[in-house]
Amino acid sequence: MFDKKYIDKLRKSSGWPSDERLNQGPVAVIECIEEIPCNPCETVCPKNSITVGNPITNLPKFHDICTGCGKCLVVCPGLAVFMIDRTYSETEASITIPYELIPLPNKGDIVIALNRMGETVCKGKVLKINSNKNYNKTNLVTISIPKKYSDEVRFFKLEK
Amino acid sequence: MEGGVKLKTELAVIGAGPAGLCAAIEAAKNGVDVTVFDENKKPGGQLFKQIHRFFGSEEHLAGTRGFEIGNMLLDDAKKYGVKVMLDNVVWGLFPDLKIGISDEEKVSIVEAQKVVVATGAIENSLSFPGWTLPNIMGAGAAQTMINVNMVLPGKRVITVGSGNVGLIVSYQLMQAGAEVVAIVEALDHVGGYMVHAAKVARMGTKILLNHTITKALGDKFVEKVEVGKIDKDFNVVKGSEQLYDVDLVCIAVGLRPLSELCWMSGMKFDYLPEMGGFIPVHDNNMKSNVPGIYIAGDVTGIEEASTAMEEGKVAGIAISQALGKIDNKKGLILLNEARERLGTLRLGPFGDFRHAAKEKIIRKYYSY
Amino acid sequence: MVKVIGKADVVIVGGGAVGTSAAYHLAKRGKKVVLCEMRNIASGATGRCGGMVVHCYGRDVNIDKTDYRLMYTRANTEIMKEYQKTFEIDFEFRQVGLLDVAISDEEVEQLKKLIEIQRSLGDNEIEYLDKKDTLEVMYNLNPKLTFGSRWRPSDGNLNPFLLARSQGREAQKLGAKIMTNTKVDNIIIKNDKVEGVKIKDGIIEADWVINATNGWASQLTEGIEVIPVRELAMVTERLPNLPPQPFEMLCFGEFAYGATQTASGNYNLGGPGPARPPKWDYFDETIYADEVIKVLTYIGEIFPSMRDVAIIRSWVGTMGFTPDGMPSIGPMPGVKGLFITAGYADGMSWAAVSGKVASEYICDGKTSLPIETMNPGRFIGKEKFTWPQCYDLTVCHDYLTELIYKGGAN
Amino acid sequence: MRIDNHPILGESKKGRELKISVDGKEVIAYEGEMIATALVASGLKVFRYTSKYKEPRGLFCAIGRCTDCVMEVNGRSNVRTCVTLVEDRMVIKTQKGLGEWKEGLN
Repeated sequence: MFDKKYIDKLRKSSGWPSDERLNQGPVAVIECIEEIPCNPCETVCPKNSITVGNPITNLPKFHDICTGCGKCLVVCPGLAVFMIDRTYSETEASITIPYELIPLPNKGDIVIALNRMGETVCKGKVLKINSNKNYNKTNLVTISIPKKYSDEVRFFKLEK
Repeated sequence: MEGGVKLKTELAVIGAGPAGLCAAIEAAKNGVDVTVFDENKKPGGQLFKQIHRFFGSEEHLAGTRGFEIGNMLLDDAKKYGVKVMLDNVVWGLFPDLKIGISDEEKVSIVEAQKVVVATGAIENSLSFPGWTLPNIMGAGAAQTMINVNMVLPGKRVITVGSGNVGLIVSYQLMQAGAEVVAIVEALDHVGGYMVHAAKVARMGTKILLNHTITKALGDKFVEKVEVGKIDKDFNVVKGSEQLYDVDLVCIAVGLRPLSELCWMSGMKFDYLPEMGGFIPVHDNNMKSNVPGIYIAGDVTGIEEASTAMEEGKVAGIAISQALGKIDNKKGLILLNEARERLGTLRLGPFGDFRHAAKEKIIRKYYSY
Repeated sequence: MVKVIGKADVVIVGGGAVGTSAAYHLAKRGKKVVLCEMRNIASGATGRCGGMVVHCYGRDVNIDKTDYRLMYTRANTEIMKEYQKTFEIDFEFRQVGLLDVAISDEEVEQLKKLIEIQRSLGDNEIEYLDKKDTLEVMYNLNPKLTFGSRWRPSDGNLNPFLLARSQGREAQKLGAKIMTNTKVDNIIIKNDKVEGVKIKDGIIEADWVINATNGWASQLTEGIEVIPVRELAMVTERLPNLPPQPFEMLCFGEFAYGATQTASGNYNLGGPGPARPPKWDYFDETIYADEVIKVLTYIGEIFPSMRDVAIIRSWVGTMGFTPDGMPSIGPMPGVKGLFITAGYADGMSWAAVSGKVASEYICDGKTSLPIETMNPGRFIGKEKFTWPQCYDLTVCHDYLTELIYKGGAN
Repeated sequence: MRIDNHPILGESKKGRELKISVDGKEVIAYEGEMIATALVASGLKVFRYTSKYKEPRGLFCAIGRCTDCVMEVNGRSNVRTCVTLVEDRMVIKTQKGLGEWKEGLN
């Protein structure tokens, strides 16, 4: 269901940043390719880097002026937005995931990084956990993973 | 007592869920004397088990969690002087706008000038061998237990049905600490939004399309469930059956309106399977064919809490107009705004069929 | 020209217990039967009644009524016992006895005298129970309202839906055709001979037509004076082992409140809504709020323990009344091929035997039980009555109200 | 099993602790919650047995509509436990068929 073909479709969708912007630093990646009547991502973006327009079933269009603030990750009812930083280090990228489970991981934990099908991809390290009060219980957890998996990893689970 | 008329009110709203509360608030804002009746101990209906953020746009409070919207409505209801009578069962709605209610001890009658029926819906069940075993329950029931009562009925779950309810409740079961092993879907595609499916898929839940439960096993309660692949004629493919160890099965195969009071008051119906079955018809002011009785929310077609709220507002405004509390000009503006908000919620591949169905309901209303 | 869409030996109008019984008995005799029901099987009086099987209904004191009625109701019970041996669907017929309760000393005297007369007329099964024995049989009666009762062990109750459906099923097995949602607009009669019935899609020709529509009968056949009488009924949640006797409280000689517990455990309660003369004689299945409250209040008085029981459904039932309280069974005078079987206030005690009698008349031209007393034309030419004389229901309410609210019983 | 801490709802706010008896066994409950909640928390799944085929039944709709959760409460059968508040020292019994109805037989 969320196989290679699905990822290609995502890459070509209007919510996906350009490769050029992806290589400049943390940027929001929207994985929303269905015409659902919904536009909080557009409303919350301080930089108008996301536009839905009228009618609100338009797919969200991503403009590369995103500064990586993360507000859209928190507000999306579908938890369909992630923050990816391909420039995190020489060999690694970082991905920030909207996370609404307990227990929260701790900074520095090693976690098992999962793809969109919940399959193990690689190991990851927890870099940051942002549980800002006005995120209304949607925590933002940032983990580092090998750079080549930045389009695949979309979740993680704690090592038992 | 002689036909004990207990209470007179300008507008009686039956059901304190999203539709009922919004109708009450909208009317009370315009000075209507409103009383809401609900059989439950707490108001809010489905809102207080919905801990996810709502879709829609800013005017629909998109991005806000369901139970927070519930609290906002209760605050507004208090602010505008809406009387909410809890623990009040409405057992009868009579054509002469009399309403039979019973609270803890007494049975009595309410007389109203206008009535809104906002009684919501109930979940469908699905029969397969063993379907009556304990811990095979409606997905909404499991949602009530975890999000309202904060108890977890089971740790290893299979959900039947991949509509938004099946997907969201599976996600929320995992938030509550359970493991949803699989979501079984008879069709060849996910019924709800892919973004909801994505949430549970990346957490490891298998979404088995073209599958169904062939039987549930267990002595006193469900212990194992057999899932089989089905062909396009819904026949089980021999040899494809697989056993899963589970202690909870959630059935999410749609809902149907709780329309007993609508039948009783003499409303006319239309049969629309895509909206949940037999649907009481209404005009675009949400007025039913019984004079003075309006309907709003899931009782007149299964949609979501956000559409229920907008339908409630339309009814509330139309009633304020009908009772002469606002002039027609202002009424029309407010009505069009509410219908506009309602319209946007019924766009796109998930909304078009509902928009078409609602058009059919309104056409059918005028055909009577 | 309206087209003929079918031919049958007999067309039966009405899909209740009486109609399906006629269909079964006629099909058993090899007749080609078509039954037309405007809604669904048992959606008229049959599906709305208490399912009581009573052998001597009400308080008849004259000879032609009591033993005549017993002859039919006893035959009816025998036929239903035969049914039970072969019918596929069990219609839950149970002979659990019936109490006819007197709610004042004055009424006890009247009841004792009545029992004496009825016993002398051959009703040897009934007996008088004093207050203690009555409460022994049915212990959730309000002691303050119970003074004594007439007890008949062979009475009972059944599931009226299942009776109609089982008779219908057996009739279908024997070739009868049952057409639901098929309204008969009128019975076609040309120079005093029945030719068939007119329905939406056309005409069904038949040598015989049976009018088994009870409350609606007078709308199809002029002059038979069957009046639909409204009756509010309700059913409670399923209750455990309460005394299962069907119970009937007759107030001061008038029909009033009945209750019976069905085999599945629900208590079926009912009584006439507040007497509203203008509403009595036309067909009105709507429920009115104050009516429900009034009946609920009375039942709460008669059965104090029922007060916290949940009522899960209420509806209006229709009984068919005739001016002399007897049903009308027999050929319609002056019309060849038209058979009437309507006017039942206690249809479950007559349905099975009425079908048999109808089949005998149509097949053999004579019946094993005499039917002259129930000649459907017996009211033609009599002065038009406006009120069912034998059942004056206004009295019943005023009596019970006065008894309950003016300190008669708390 | 109770959810003491929830990622969205936080700590579960419990009322005063009460004690109820379920088929003779003591079960902890909290004021303000439904009977069914306390029973599910204690791990109970079978609420009743049907009259005809004696099959086990439990919670289905949890909103008081389907009556599959009815039990005998303080001698009264057919009580919908999913919408009835718990009271201290309530005596609850798994309902067999239609159960008995003690106080109803005055």
